Amino acid sequence: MSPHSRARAFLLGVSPWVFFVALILLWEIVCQAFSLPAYVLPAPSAIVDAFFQVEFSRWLTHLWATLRVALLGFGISILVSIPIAVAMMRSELLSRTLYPLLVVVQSTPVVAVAPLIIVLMGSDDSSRVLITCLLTFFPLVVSTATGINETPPELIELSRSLDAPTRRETWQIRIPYAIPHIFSGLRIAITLAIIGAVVAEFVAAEEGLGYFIQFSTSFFRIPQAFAGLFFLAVVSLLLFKSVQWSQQLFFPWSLPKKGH
Amino acid sequence: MSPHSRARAFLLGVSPWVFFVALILLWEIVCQAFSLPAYVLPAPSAIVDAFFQVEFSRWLTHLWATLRVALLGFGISILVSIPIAVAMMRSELLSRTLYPLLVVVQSTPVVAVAPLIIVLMGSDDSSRVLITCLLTFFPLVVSTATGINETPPELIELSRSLDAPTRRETWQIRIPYAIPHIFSGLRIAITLAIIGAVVAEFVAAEEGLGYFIQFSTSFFRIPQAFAGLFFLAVVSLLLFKSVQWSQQLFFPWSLPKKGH
Amino acid sequence: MSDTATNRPFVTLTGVGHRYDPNPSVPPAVTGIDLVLRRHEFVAVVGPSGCGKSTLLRMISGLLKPSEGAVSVFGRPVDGPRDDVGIVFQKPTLLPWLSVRRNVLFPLKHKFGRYSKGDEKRADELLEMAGLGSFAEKMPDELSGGMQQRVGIVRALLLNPDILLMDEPFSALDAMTREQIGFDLLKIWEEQPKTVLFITHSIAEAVLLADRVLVMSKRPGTVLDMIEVDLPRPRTTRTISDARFGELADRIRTYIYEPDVAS
Amino acid sequence: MSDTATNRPFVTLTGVGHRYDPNPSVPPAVTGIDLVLRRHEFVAVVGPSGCGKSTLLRMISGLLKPSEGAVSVFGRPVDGPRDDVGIVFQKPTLLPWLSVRRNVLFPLKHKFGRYSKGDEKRADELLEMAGLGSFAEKMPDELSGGMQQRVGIVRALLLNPDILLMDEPFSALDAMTREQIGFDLLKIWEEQPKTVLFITHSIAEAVLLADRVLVMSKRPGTVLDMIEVDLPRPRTTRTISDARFGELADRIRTYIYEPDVAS
Amino acid sequence: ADQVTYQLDWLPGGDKSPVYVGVQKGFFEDAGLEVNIATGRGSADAITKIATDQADIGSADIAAVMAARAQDESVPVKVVYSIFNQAPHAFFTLEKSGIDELTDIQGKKVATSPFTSSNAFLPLVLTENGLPSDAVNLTKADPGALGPMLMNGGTDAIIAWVTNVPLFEDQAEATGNELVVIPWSDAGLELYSSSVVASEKFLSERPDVAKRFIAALDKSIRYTRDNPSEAGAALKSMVPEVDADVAAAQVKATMPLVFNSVSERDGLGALTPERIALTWDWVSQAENLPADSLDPESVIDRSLLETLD
Ligand SMILES: Nc1ncnc2c1ncn2[C@@H]1O[C@H](COP(=O)(O)OP(=O)(O)OP(=O)(O)O)[C@@H](O)[C@H]1O
Ligand SMILES: Nc1ncnc2c1ncn2[C@@H]1O[C@H](COP(=O)(O)OP(=O)(O)OP(=O)(O)O)[C@@H](O)[C@H]1O
Ligand SMILES: Cc1ncc(C[n+]2csc(CCO)c2C)c(N)n1
Ligand SMILES: [Mg+2]
Ligand SMILES: [Mg+2]
Repeated sequence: MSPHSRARAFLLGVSPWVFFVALILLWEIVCQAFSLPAYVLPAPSAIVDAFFQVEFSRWLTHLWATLRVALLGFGISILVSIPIAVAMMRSELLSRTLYPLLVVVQSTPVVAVAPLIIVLMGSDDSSRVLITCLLTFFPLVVSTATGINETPPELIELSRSLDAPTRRETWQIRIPYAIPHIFSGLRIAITLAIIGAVVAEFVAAEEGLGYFIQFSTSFFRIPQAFAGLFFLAVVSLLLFKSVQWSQQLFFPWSLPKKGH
Repeated sequence: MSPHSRARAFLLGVSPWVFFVALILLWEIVCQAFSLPAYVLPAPSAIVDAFFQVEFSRWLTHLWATLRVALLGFGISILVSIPIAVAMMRSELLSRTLYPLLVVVQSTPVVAVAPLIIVLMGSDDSSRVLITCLLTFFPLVVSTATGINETPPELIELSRSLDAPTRRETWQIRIPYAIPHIFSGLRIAITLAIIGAVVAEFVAAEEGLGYFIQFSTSFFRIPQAFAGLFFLAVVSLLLFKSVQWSQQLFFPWSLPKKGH
Repeated sequence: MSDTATNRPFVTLTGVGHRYDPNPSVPPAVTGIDLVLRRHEFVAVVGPSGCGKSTLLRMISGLLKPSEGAVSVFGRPVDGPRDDVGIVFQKPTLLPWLSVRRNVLFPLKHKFGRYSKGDEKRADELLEMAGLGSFAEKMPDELSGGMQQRVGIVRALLLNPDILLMDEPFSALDAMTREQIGFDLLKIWEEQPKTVLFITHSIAEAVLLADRVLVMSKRPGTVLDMIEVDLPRPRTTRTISDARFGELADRIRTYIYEPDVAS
Repeated sequence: MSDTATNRPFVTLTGVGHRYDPNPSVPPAVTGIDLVLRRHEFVAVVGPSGCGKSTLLRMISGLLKPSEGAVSVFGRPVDGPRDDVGIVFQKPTLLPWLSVRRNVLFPLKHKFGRYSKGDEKRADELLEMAGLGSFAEKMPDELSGGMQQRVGIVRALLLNPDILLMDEPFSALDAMTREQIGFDLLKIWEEQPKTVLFITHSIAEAVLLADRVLVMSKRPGTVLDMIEVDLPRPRTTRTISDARFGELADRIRTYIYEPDVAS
Repeated sequence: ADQVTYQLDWLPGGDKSPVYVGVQKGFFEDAGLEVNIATGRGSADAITKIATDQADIGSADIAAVMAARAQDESVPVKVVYSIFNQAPHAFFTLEKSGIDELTDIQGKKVATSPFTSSNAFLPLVLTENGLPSDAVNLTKADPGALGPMLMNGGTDAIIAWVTNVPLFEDQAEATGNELVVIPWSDAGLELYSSSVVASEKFLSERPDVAKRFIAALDKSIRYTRDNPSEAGAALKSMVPEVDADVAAAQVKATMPLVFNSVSERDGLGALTPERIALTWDWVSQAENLPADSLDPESVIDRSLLETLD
């Protein structure tokens, strides 16, 4: 590696952090300069204070509650949406029939049907996971279906000419081809999974970061609510990065080629 | 067109409706058979009754309130996210710096920051539009960026070999190539735009379908709330279809090829 | 493979044609093709670009339904893709996520779900034969265009299919590799007889390899002539200097260059 | 174009090489290429598949940075893509959303943002020349493989570039079209002189068209020889029967078939 | 006319009807005021909007105002008038459950909304009645789910506000059940609740407008008590989605929180120092705030009350 490209790599690695720190500083300065009241927008310093006023074990409890719902919902969504996308790709009838239903489900604000879900499923993890799934599975279906349909026709002909079972056409050609699309769906879905878990906690929960934020807000502990929000953002970012890392690790060929 | 393929086309056209009607009938039967109370799951007949109990002009008021926020948010999101995706594709530095920020913005549950937005921007359309944008722009950025990166390297080389302005490389090669992906993003975003408008109304509004549903729920008028939900679903479906129709109309080449 | 098995009609096309554009004012891509491929026969197809050679191949493979006439194999009508057909496509169609070796083994993996150590050995042998021995572990995008095409050929040979359909398999190869791999193909074909339809743009190659050469007219593609290549087998580099070779090649050249005079 | 302009060094490669794999135990793709293309000279490149011909072309075009040595055009070092270069790629690289005519006009549209009625006429003439006159309104996926490649050639000619780099442009064409389009290319080149680098797998084609033929060794690609083709111009079908033609072709063939004997 | 924006702390309902009555009956107009009503989403939301001058005056739970000021003394709002002199919180149960009085709740399943202020008072009410603070088996679910959970046996009791008794009664009736309400105000919870809150800016810059507003609101509240069905109709005419009869029933259920022994003793709207101190006592314990983190009197502004007759 040349010194020039090493410097570049360093710059690339460092710049997000620099930017982030600059942003936080700007925020602090704006809060101080305009003496914005903390109940409107607390300064980062106030948020950090609030963060450490909550016991760490409490944070972990809330984190775990949110994380397990988000990840479970995310996982179930993947398991559900890929077969649906495959089935819809295989049968136009199914696709035409199911697509409107999926859109309806997707565009129904979960907050509005929450009571129904709670009454039917009880106010425990299961209904929260369901709410998360409702939010996440649609982007996955759409991305997977788009990807599956973009498989080059020559490869489909190759499979047809082998008279291979459709199952293998799907698994050995279409799905791998859809991997870049699936991951673009996964990137969207993982952040929606967190949102789903948080919304679910707004609707029914005793713990979790969403519950914590709303709870703090209802008691006017705005810096504390922001601390929760901040924590949540960090967790989301890590999950999002994990999705990217998994793609790099398991499907390196699916990443766009860097120019020479 | 052969009679066989005409029959097939007819079947394809009709099947979603048959399915839909069957679903409604099943729902009605389940409600009657288990005599589910209307405040848990109202029967379709009760929902229809409730629908007609609300004046049509009120429906239009609510519809217009939601629609204008959703469409404005959707439009602004498109205008914002495509340049962002293009810029991020062009500069790795920008991409590395901006991506985490976008993820943070996206994964912050809008429901939790909505009150802040309302306080900062006032509880009028502008803040609801912003909330909608926050929800919709991320899928658009992710899809557009994925699509732009998938442009075959040969075409990029063609452009490079012409020493054409980057602007044209972007507009005449990369963006057209990303069209299938952009539309997959648009399909996700349009339903999220509706959700965004509704969520915004849950946080602050005096009219709109989301407000209507929330209001009906606060009075435990569940059939009326479901009538609102149903109306909302129809609107979403139409918007979703419009996205598909625009793709068919303006970018027919971007649709997957049907087998011979 | 008994000798009685050869010389029998194996693939039969009667009045076969295809039109991509339903608009009747546009001529069909190919039309009125009557053709019989005998069992274990090597037939080359030549004709101007765009005359419908690939279309014909796709109809024989069952990938494309003829819009007129019918194709049958061994007396049974072809109404879908057959599994005893190996195809080399005009574009290399490798899977970008598989190494070269796994791409070659893909038909087995795809058809049967698995392959044996023996299959791997055979794949390596075939790759060696195609001059790709040291590239087995590379990914397709690390190969040159010609190498990718060679991988596609090796892949089609792996399954040792009854019918081998090849769409300009050698066009991306250099002259030496091309001649070499042509003879290799003949050797394989003689050891493990199969019915071959071989599309090429090289008249010399067609005459050198085939039992018969199908000459197609320009669009709409029809059969101009079917030329029996009565050169002795095995064919070698010496065949090229045979006077009969020049004669046959010239006859075909006349069709292609001056179709009106020839017919 | 005055005669003094020709015969001058135009493109200069000194010790040029490229390795894709930074691992030093893997040999580079090409190495130690010293090469001078004179202004308005037609140079053909032949060599085994995978020897680095496309890599060489990409380095001259400025699309690929050499990892050793340097390329310069007209004395100025090449450090990025140049706009006076027309490239025909080995794979057809048409834009699926544009009709054939618009694909041909694309370089103008792309470089300058617009094109004139005159350009359209020229595009149609070139398409006519390539035998695609009636396909101008079709979409790329309605063309056969060979036709797509011809569209790519026509596209590269449209801008009438100073330097024309062609990567096996004719390999998907039938023999007749191939010869025809080769002579058409020569006619255009004689009317509007340009420096041409022409990669081909056909030794006959190389000798028939070029002023000089660059023969490359197999990987890692180096220059085996540079053969002056002292056949009179204009070249015609008759050139092929020239005894000197056979001699030159044989000499190149020896390099390719028996590199050890030749060198 | 002077413009006044009145901020509700929740969606319109029978319990919020007085301000609508004031508009419909012209009480505000008579006082030279043009009142704009904005809906809210909880007390914290209403307080923030009033504090940031998006509204001049509005309703919010005094407990929320105290909690806000205890944590950030700069929040520029003051409580100027008491609407509910009694706590609205209550256990709702079905007759068949056998829960007749508060102490019967021990060991039972109780469902509550996740973010209602009731949850904070629950342990205090339980200990006040000699029960351990964790005497009930609590689950938290969306307010919309509470009724159905109670009716289908998913829970033994729920926590809700007595203002909503008519809504739950409807649900009970639909399933052939009899609703039993156990208000916490009968079980020792003595405090102010929903109050009128004004921004300090409004009070200092437009004191006269504020005075006229409170006078007209006071009049509206009295009128509402006397004419519940007219109040329902007034609400309906401004918020068409409302069912006037249900709203009227809500008015009737709400009025005992406004007109009761406390209001008879101290006067309507009054904010007595004793009861303010008592309220802070409850609130500080409920929300884990140090008793000295707030002088409860500092959130009160009695200047408007003093001008009422
Ligand atoms: N992107 C790449 N990554 C790694 N190796 C590459 C890459 N592209 C080409 N190579 C290797 O470089 C060598 C030269 O490739 P190149 O494409 O230049 O050959 P070529 O002479 O054009 O072959 P052909 O006649 O088959 O097109 C080959 O051995 C190939 O495996
Ligand atoms: N998908 C398609 N849609 C419409 N027309 C098509 C399609 N595919 C091929 N054609 C047309 O059918 C004709 C025959 O095409 P085909 O690919 O069979 O030719 P070919 O003989 O294989 O040509 P080449 O030698 O160039 O590969 C061409 O004129 C082409 O334009
Ligand atoms: C000031 C005020 N804030 C919130 C609510 C909302 N709320 C809290 S509990 C509950 C369930 C029904 O009792 C509802 C709707 C309200 N009503 N009034
Ligand atoms: Mg073809
Ligand atoms: Mg090459």
